[in-house]
Amino acid sequence: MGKVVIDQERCKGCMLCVEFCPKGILAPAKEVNSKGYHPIECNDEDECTGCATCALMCPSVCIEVYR
Amino acid sequence: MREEIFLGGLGGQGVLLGGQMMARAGMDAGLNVSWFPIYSPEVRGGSTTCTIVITDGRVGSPICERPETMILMDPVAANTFAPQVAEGGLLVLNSSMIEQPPGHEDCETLWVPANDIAVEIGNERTVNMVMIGAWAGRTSALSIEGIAEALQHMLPERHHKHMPANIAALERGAEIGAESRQPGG
Amino acid sequence: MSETQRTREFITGNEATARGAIAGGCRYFFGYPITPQNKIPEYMSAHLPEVGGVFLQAESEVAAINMVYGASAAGARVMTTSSSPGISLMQEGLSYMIGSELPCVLVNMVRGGPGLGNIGPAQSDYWLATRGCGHGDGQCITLTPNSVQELHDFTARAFEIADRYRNPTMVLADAILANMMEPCDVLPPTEMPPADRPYAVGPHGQERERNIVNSLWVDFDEMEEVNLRIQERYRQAAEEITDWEEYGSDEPEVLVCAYGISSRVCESAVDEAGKAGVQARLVRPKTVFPFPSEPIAKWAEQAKCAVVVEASMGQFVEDVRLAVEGRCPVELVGHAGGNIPAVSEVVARILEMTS
Amino acid sequence: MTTDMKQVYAYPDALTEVEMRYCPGCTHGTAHRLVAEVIDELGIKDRTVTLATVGCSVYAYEYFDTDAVQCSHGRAPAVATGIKRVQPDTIVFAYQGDGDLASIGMAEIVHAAARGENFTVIFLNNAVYGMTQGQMAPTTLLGQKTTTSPRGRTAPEAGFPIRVCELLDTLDGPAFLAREALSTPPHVRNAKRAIKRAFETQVAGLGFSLVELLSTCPTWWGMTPLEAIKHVDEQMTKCYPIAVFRDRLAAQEGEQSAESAPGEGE
Repeated sequence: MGKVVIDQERCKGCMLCVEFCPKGILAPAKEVNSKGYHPIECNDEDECTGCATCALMCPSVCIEVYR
Repeated sequence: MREEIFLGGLGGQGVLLGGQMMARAGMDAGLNVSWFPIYSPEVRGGSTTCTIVITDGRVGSPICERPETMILMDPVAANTFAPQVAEGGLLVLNSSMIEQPPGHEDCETLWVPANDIAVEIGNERTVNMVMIGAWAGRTSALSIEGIAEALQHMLPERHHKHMPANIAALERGAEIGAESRQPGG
Repeated sequence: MSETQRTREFITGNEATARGAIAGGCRYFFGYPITPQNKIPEYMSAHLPEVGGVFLQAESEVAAINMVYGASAAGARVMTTSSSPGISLMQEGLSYMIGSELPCVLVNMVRGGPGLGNIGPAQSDYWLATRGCGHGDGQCITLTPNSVQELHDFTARAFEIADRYRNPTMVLADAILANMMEPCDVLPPTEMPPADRPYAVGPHGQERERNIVNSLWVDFDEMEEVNLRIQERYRQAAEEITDWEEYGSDEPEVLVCAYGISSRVCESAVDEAGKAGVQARLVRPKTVFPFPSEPIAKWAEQAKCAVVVEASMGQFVEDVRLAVEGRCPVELVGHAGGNIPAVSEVVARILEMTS
Repeated sequence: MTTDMKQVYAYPDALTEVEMRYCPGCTHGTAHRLVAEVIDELGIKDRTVTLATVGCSVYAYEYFDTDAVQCSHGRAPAVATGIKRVQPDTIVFAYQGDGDLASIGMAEIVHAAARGENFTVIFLNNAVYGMTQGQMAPTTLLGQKTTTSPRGRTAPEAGFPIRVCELLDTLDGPAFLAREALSTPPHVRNAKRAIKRAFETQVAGLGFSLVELLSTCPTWWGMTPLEAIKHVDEQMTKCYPIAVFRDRLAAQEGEQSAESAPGEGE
């Protein structure tokens, strides 16, 4: 059981976390943030294992992970 | 007093050290001095000159256009520089190497067989000391003792064994210089 | 500096400079060999370790000035020395130091140019020192000694000046001063008290906010603020350290201006002109940035004309003209390429101007 | 909401709160984070000086929460030398790109490495000049199009790419040299390991350490971030093989463990 907290304002929607999430539970939001990016959201929190691969790959340093 | 002295010779003849020694002796005698070298890009050989000013006033320019005294140790230096000696100035020339009297009509010339004397003394590297001794003997601008002491200060410890030969050379030169002051000398 | 412990020695300008630096508290030297100042790095390499200092021969003048930048950012009293082409290569680094408000001392033993030039004496880096020091609105505070003694004393003092105004300070001399020997009352190596440099980087624990040494200010107003601060320090320096010497007649017909080695020539020329019946007064800047405009303006008021003497083709004369402000005609005696003006030439010009 | 959970990935203490100005997917940010994590793990933040250089990472001094010096283009290794000669115990790292390090600053990096200066270089190689809008870098691949090699880099026109690690590996001075890629999770983990090794080498006083990080520039490569990391893996690593070229710390540790091993020796 894990949890990711993605800073929606800092996220630039680059998709690297989406690509490497082993559970495939990350995806861009429909809405844009104040800079015009579609920030990444977790769409199935129950599936998250807290493996932190998303944070490892995030160039914007906007993901915190709990387990 | 103000003495402007130009030394010229070949690299290896001790032109720079000789000039430094004269200036240092002037400093030790409580006078204002400067020493300024010009040498060709070759480190050894080639023309070497330096200018010394010794004065009880301000040194001002360390460069002299028409030096009152020129101590010239080889034919090239003699031909190149002797014409620049001041009117009424003094040329001290190394007669062991220089044949033709250079310079101009209105100057005095003191001939010093410096290489021959250096050979007699047994140390051919004392040519500069013979020449400088002759100038000192002639002008009495600096004492031989003062010059020798300055040399002692400037020579590295390992060369101090050559001091007796250098002092002998200074003294032999000084005798020639002093004799030349005699009427008809 | 311990004035009482001076010892009188007969040394070259280069050696006097190196020993002045150590007396001024310099403990770090970064440089690259270039004639006619090589005896300075040689002296420093031999003697800096004796006082706990560090000498490093850099791979280039570009690297040398950036090592100086780093050492200064770390709070050190640091110096580099070079000659004209090497100083050209340091321009960018100097600009960074000015922009980052860091002190350092550099010595320029100017040689004949432009280009590779030669190793003869020249004063043709006057603009490089007083207008140059890289891009942007910055200058080096510039001291102009004219004797071996002054090379020693000015270099020692340059460290304190650089610290006070947080700006590179240049000792501007030439190949003659570098190589000539004169008596010099040498200061002993100084024990440096730890300098108070709140801006320096380094270990700090939790004791202060982090320090950033930087000259990048994207915001125009911020950048202008830095510029205004730098200019305010220059204004302060003008008030506090502008220095010059005067020599000759109190009722001159001719004002003579020269700095450095040319001023030595002019001392003799003033004497000679006096003998020939023309009274002259020499004003000889010991600092050229800040520039002593006041005495020049004052004597220009009385004199019929000014003769400016420099071993360059009309650089220093511009500052004299700005100071004279049309009060009298200004004539240049200039030489270049390793030649320096002769006494006879200066005297002739003085006589010509007054006839 | 997370009171019953433990934080397993946090924002590094050694980064400030300032938001990095890099393009989406640019791995500069990844590199910054890894360096900051290493600084935190080694507990050296209060004695570290960051050297920012010229290029996209020019603002590194705003991002790293350490003392910092902004350096002129290519000269960070000389600045680092100056700092370390004054303060040998300060941890200094220079963050340089390929233009800064391998073009204009080649002399400084080679000589600092040759002297074995005890500081660390983080070398971002993305084979292009990002800040000045996509011109050719000394590390641009043959055939790679840039705004100053519009038909693709060719050797007769522009010479060959420079392999910095291999070049520095010919010198005796460096104590640690490694090349890693910021492309996939395993590579990123290795990259962090190498960065930590480089800093540990400096802390141990062993001399010059450098980590080359193969990085992306989605913007000037004309790729999505995902295409860009794939390009790193499939193309860049062919020209720039991933390797640890030198690790004197490991050699030293080997010696120590041999010395302390029971039953060894007499």
